[in-house]
Amino acid sequence: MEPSITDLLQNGLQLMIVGMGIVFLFLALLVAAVTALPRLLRRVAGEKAYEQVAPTPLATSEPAIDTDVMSAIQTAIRLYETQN
Amino acid sequence: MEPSITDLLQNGLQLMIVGMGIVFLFLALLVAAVTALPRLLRRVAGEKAYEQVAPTPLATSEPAIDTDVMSAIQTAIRLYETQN
Amino acid sequence: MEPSITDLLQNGLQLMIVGMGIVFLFLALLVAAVTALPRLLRRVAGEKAYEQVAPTPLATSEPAIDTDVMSAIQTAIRLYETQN
Amino acid sequence: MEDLYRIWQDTGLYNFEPGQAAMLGVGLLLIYLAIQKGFEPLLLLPIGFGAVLSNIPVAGIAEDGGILYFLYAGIKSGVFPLLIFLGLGSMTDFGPMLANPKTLLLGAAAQFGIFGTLFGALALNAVPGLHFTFKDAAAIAIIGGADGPTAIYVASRLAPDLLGAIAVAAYSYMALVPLIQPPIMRALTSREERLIEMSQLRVVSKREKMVFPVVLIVLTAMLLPSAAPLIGMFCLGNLMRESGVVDRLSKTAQNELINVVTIFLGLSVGSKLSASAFLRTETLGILLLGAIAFSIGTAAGVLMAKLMNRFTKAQVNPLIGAAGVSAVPMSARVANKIGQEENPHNFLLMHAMGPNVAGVIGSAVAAGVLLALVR
Amino acid sequence: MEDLYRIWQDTGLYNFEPGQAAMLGVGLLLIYLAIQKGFEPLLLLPIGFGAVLSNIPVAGIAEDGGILYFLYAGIKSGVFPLLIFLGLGSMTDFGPMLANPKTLLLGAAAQFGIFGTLFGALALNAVPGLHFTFKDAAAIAIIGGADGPTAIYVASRLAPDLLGAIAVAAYSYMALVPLIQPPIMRALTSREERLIEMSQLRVVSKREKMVFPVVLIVLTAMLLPSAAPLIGMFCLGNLMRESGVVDRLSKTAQNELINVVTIFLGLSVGSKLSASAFLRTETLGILLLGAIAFSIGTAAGVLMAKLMNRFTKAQVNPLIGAAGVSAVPMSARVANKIGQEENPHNFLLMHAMGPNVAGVIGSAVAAGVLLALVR
Amino acid sequence: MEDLYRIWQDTGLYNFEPGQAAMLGVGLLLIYLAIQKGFEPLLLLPIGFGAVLSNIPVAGIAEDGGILYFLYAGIKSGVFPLLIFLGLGSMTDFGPMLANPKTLLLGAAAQFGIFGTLFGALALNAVPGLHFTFKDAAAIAIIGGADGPTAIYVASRLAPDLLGAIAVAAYSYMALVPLIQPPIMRALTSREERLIEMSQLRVVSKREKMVFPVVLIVLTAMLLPSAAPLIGMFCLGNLMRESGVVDRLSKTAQNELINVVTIFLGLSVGSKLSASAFLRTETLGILLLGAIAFSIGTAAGVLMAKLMNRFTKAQVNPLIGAAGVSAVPMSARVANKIGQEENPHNFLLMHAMGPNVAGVIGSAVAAGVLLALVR
Ligand code: NA
Ligand code: NA
Ligand code: NA
Repeated sequence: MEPSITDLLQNGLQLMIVGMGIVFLFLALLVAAVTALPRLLRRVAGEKAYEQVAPTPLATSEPAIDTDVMSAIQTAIRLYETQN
Repeated sequence: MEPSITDLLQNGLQLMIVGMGIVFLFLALLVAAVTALPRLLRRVAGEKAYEQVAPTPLATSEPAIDTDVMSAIQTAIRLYETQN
Repeated sequence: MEPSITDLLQNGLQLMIVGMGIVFLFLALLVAAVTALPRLLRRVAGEKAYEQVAPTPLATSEPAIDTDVMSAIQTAIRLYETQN
Repeated sequence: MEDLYRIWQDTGLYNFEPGQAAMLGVGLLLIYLAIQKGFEPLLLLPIGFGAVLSNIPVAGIAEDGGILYFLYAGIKSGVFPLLIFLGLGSMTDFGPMLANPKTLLLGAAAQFGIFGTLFGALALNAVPGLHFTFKDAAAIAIIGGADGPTAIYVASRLAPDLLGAIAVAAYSYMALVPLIQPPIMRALTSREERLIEMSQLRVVSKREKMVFPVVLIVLTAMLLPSAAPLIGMFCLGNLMRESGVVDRLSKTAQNELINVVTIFLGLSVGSKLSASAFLRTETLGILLLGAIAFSIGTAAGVLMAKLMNRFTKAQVNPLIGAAGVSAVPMSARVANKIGQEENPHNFLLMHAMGPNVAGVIGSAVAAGVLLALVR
Repeated sequence: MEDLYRIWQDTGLYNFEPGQAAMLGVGLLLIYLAIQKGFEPLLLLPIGFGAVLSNIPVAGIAEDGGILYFLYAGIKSGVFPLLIFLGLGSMTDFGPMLANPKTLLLGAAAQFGIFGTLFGALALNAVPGLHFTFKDAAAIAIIGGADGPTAIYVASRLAPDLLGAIAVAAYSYMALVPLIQPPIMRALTSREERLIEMSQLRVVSKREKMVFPVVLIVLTAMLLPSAAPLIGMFCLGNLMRESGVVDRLSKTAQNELINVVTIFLGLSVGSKLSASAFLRTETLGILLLGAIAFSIGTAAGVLMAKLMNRFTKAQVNPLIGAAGVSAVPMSARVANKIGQEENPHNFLLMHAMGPNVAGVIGSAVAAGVLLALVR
Repeated sequence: MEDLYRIWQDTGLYNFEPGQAAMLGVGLLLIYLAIQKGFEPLLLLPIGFGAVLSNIPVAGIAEDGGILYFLYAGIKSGVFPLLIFLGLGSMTDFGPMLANPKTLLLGAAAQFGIFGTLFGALALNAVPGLHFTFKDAAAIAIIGGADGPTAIYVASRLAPDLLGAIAVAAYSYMALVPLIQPPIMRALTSREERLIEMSQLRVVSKREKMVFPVVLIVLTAMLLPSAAPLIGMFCLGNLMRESGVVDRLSKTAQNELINVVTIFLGLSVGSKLSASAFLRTETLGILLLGAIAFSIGTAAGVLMAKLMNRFTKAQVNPLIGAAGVSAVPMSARVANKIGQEENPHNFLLMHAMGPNVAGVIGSAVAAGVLLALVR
């Protein structure tokens, strides 16, 4: 048996209320979490650690090869400086 | 029926011996093949062809750069050390 | 029952005629369509719109460069040859 | 010349049913809109072409054994829309949202476009000739999320038959955002409100951006598992991006991977644009409801912003509420543009990016609710 | 040491059948030709390596559960060759053909290579030991299309057993185009004809290029639906390219997507190079017929050009007729080179690109005819 | 409000089993290690995220119909690890190994880590509560190969249930190589040995590099077909790289293709990190055995180098023996670093690359032995 339009509309209304409720609840929780986040991170990392993070990002990225090349070049430069 | 631990260990020991034997045999054969390779290629290609190949490595495909760069730097440093 | 070679060849001949006929018909229709295309586009877009399109080809996406470059060079060479 | 007769019997001219011819026209129209009118060409061009291909008689390109049939498995399994979400996640910068978390509520409010439309779709059953089941209504409603992959994902689960029409409506209205939203935004705001300048966004640390996708997926796991596939893939993409340690994966996810999947997804959606599925009164209903959905979402976002201004000191320009529908980044640009009509020095774009990406989360959450409760 | 004995029983040395060893040699030969002789390396290197892998005894790499078995699904379903066509479409510039539409007829004439070879293959049944069914003959004939993916697509549908030999022949002869074509071209033309200079090509508007793929797919839908998968994917690629609105999709289709599929396609084709399928008298027949096919196609193209010159004022250099076999862009370059032997200032390359791409359409049309009529 | 109740019944909070919660923690820990500690992030980030996703209750992301279930087919079929090997092959330069072939023996010796661990795993059956079948033991032992894709390939064939733990152990210990190896290397070598300078490597011709992968696959075909899938795909990748004629394929194999497969592989491995498979005493055994495996392999490599020095004039610095475990390029760097602690001018990196890539071949050979003999 097909549900009547009234039934459908009633269910739709109910779903609207529950759905919007959950959407708001979820995003409100997210607001709370996100608002607390910077303070939490600062506490975990400690003031110093936090400040130390700031300058590093430029040097982070991965290709480890450059590291090797870097250290070879670095060594070459050191050598040069000490011997001249 | 489950095999006893003694059985398992005996089989394991046997597999270890056979396995390491095959690994060594295979890689030793590879050593022989790789050692013979340059001579073989020279014979196939003839002296001239081989010499023509010699100067190209600098122009080889680029993914090899890391290696090339490394060995170039290595050579440079060696040279530097011997000359100073 | 396997078809006899004569049957096969007869069918093959027939397919050849029909096939080449369709290929020619199809591509001839395409010739007609393609020949009519610029006039049709001009009519749809109106003279002005069409002229506005004219200067753009140089600025088209890059994969087409080879063609453009080729025809530019061709033109340049023709010009050179006629003027000298 | 039996062969000639057979080939004539195999031509499109001999076999075209009126519906197929009409759908071929629809496909060409979509291609035209994509190219000449700039209607979300990345999706609508492949969708339109898929419609053309799948409506060629005899060829059977969308039937068992045809390429579009095989590609459609990527939608049926949910894999394609989820991979698109992975790529979008690795393209998304949550910075503006993290800098002003309360804009998340604008993204929540705009989802009223979804649930209002659900109600509307059910009400349309009163019109003779229209028949939407509860599942149909939910699948149509998700157009209000203004988020293509979410709409395709939900529709493929709840009402695969309507998938073509729903995807076409979703992407078309996203392209029409610059036409649909401004009148509503102007009607619901005063000149003073549109002139509100918002304080500059604080700098968000790399670490915050990195932790956010983890927080989001954990919250989703706790509260709304049915939204976890969508939100999860989005978070993975975003974490790959923000962690900075897997750049090569992140680059591939936001370029080649998403491009390949976009082509396949578009073609597969197009393969669902058959006459029997598209040339129905229901499609008109869907197109009507889609327009309503975007309008309700826009209005709800704007009104929510006005409501928030009553309770907090830091004023929000209500125009950015309209960006809560998502349709990233189109609706954020619209908010910025309408704002600059009043004051050319009022840059709302970054402020609007907050509710804009919040709207993506919001509609994924709403999708989770629909998938959990509509069976 | 039962283990030692078992591993000896599992070695290739213990298990090699003569046929497998021979096919391993064939695979290595293909790799050699690809690398040292530059024979279509993009395809023949993966094909050769696939042949090596699939003929390793015991390993079962091409049997159910092996990677080549799984990859072959991409050919069986037709998806791989069609995706290659998508990529080729987005690499193709139809400009030179649109500037001189009558060159399309050269691309039509060259398809005589296909149908003439079909007849030849059937005639070879008179040779004892050779046995080609009508389907086999049609699959072999498509080599004359000088178009790898078309050949693979048709062969996978009509004669999967011959797929390996057909693909190898098709790509090998494409690589041999600079050897096969010139003598025929010289024999059929006079010095005066080879000296013909063609008038400069007109500039083709972006809009024409954009509309052409749409016209082509619509015509195909009307007249020859069986060619629609091949021509359709080609047109989609070309439309993505020329529309200019989906550059990121077009770039991916002509780079990463086609590259990945090329690796998989080559390996899968190689997996069909088993001794039982390849080491047969039929393979010699196929190789012979392939050479004939290219020769007939070349001759037909050249003669058609000469015929056209009788009826139109704007003369066509008959050398460009040879480019009608497709084998893009090799045969166009050959036409240009032979022309410059007579007059170094006669640049035929762009003129030859017209029949060259027309040949791609032509052989897809011929493929459609074969797929429609050969059952 | 029946709906509210139903959604509450669908929440993670309502459904979380303790095991799932714990595994969610394990997933987050892996993500943390990947990002903050740099533990092989390319793999461990997707693996960790896959663990999180697959342990979300109700969502069923790793169950039939979920995306991780579909992706896992790529591991079950062996396709993903083999494609990774294709990519790694096209990234690998065998030059240093070809210049000093005897370093291949170091790569052989280090495989003692595999077979010693196999014995150890069987011995652990004496511990009450631990139960490893012969297949289990072999799958665990392959961790000693220090090669992720090889470990995943073998484990997926011999002990799919342990796949998650084995992959996590393999990648974790690879990340820990700089901690695990140095003490062993120092303990087994004298200062004089660590100071040994090796003669400069000769230039290896392009042709040698090109022929090597062909020699390797032919040898494998002859002697150890069970290793042919792994070694074959590696050789194909390497041949594409060194032949220089298919650069576009090689570039794609080592970039987009391997990146896409890495994401999918990682997620699929993570999907096997269920509580029932991971939260067992056996996992502790696997982690213990993994550490032992790396240690034995390191020691065997170093001792082999010392042994070789007794028989040949050209001395080998025994530190590079440790690189024989593979873990490319980490262990080669470790050898270089320890060497430079004694003499900063002693560059061992290139010398260590020889045994390093030899170790990849060695563990693929060992994998072949296990796959052939353990049934
Ligand atoms: Na949304
Ligand atoms: Na052709
Ligand atoms: Na190894």
